[in-house]
Amino acid sequence: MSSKSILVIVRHPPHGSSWVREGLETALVGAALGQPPTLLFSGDGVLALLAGQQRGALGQKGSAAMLEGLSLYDIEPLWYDRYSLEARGLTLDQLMSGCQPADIAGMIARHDVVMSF
Amino acid sequence: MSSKSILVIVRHPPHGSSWVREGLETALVGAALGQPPTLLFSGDGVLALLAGQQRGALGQKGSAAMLEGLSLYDIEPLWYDRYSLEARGLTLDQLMSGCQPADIAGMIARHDVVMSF
Amino acid sequence: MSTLHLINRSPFAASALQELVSAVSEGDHVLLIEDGVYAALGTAASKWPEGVEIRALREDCVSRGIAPASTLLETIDVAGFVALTASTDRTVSWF
Amino acid sequence: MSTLHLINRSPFAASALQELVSAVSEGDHVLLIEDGVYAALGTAASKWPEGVEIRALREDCVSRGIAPASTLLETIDVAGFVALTASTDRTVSWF
Amino acid sequence: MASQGLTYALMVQGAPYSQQASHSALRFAEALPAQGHRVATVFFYHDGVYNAASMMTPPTDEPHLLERWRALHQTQQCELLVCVASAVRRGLLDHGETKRHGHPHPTLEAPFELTGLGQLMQAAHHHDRLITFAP
Amino acid sequence: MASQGLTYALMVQGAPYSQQASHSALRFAEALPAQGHRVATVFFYHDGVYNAASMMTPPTDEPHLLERWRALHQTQQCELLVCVASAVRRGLLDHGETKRHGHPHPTLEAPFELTGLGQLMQAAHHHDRLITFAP
Repeated sequence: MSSKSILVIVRHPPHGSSWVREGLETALVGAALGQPPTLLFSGDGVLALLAGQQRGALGQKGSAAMLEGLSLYDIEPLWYDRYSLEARGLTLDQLMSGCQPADIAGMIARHDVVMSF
Repeated sequence: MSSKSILVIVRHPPHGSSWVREGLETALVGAALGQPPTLLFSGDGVLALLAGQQRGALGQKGSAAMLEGLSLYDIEPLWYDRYSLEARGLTLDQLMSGCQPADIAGMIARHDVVMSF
Repeated sequence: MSTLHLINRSPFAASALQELVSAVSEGDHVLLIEDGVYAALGTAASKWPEGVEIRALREDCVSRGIAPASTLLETIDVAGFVALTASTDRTVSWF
Repeated sequence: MSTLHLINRSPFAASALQELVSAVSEGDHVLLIEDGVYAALGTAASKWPEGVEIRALREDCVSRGIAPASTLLETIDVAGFVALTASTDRTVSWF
Repeated sequence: MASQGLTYALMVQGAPYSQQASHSALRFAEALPAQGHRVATVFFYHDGVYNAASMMTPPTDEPHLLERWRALHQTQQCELLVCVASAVRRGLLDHGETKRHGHPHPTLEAPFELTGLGQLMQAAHHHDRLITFAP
Repeated sequence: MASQGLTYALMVQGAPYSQQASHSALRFAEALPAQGHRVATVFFYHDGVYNAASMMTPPTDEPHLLERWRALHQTQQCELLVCVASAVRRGLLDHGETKRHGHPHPTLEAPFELTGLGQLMQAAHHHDRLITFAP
């Protein structure tokens, strides 16, 4: 099987819908198959990185807990778009640990396949 | 049965989703029961009023055809929010016939029940 | 006679909040719910018209890591949400 | 090496188009589909970066009453859409 | 004022499990009795009709939305009305529609009922409040 | 270049009848053969899993999405893969899941197949292109 580099972009906020969880599960399955995708948070997706979240109304495993476990599967760092963070008035110290800023255009160009959530 | 005045607000664009059709069907049923609701197009809902539309990919009865038949059921005029129209660079002469500008805040305040689509 | 406006969309991703702002009357109430509570973050603070009360649903703030203490808005719980629907004349949902 | 960006959200209601604009590279292609074609209306014309080709899917323009002739953009049919996915290296969907 | 309890109609337009709308509607409805109110009608429309899927089988550590709706029906004696045109199109058929269209078995069961939009308008007229929970 | 046909994987995330995503995906897939390409895998995720509801019964003057997916499977021999976790939660169960959870009858049938996300990743690696159709 040819091996391709995969980028998973999470662009929706957590809790209000299942997009974040679905993006994270997709990334985890890639890692479990031995090919950890790159995981990037952009737009409202950066809100999934806020520290201090709790289990939400959807009642699903908190996405924050899932995010903290990703490094065990070699999915690290948690890349984020710095302009999306700034536009929301947020700073890196409000995010959970393990986050790093990324250049989104360059990151897209460096991967073979991009999946959006 | 107590009779209330009902306002149906359509805020989504046509063709990409079923919201417009669902809003129109709700208004039609109200009219069939002898109590025609007021019908208001706001936000991207004003795009449903563009002249020259055709049956879309959803393959449903064109919403334009439904709109043109509303006056038969005493649902008239087709009220629209003028600021939404301007924000999209559109003018009244690009809309189908029977459209009139409305003051959305005042219209909400004058109805007992508001349904959004 | 007043209206309760509910908004559940993020102010950063959708224009629903802007549309709502142009549709409120003096004496109306606005309740941010679900992803709408992100409007409680500093940069999202809109220029609200005078005489309109804005609140955020506490449970949806807490799950999202938006501490009520850090917001500029009053937060209320679900009981407060119910009370608002009872004390106003109608509810409009923006999504 | 270039990317095809698909966008299906109205530019008036959602911020997806703005995010897309910040994520394109020179040589990329953008195709407006579904409600994304409303970006072909005059006022929605964004400041596109240099060296990016923007097109709209003709069928979705026609159903919405946006005559291809009246837009500032080139329109293509589904065959052209397929050809774009084949001639670029990857496709990113914005929604 | 409001010394007497109000009756509520809820319109639920969001699909279960992908959107928070169902959860928000249930949370709201379940909080009504404490203030003397009750939900009288829940009307499912748009993708909200999927809330009535009788074989819904969530993981055990997630809320079971179908059971919460059933419990609400029991506790507050509310109607659970599903727009028939939206439901049948999407594959949600009660016993009658199943027979009518020659399918082998129903996918929607009591206390959910397939009804027309007329019932939504009736609910809007009859009850004191209508609250919409959308995706 | 591109003298040889490409194989495509499509990810469909939009619900049928409420969003254009399914229609856009089918329109795209049906246009592939004319240029020598084919769709090899369709993966249904998020509310896209509802495309596989076996009792879908649209009015006769509307497109029957289930039949169009079946026709695509026949014409291009593509897999129609449905995320099992998303489907079972929402009440879409094949014969095996039906038995496992003690339900009376399946609501999802061949050529649709319940599979895990691993199959999505495999499709992304194996095929030449992945195109996402979202709500």
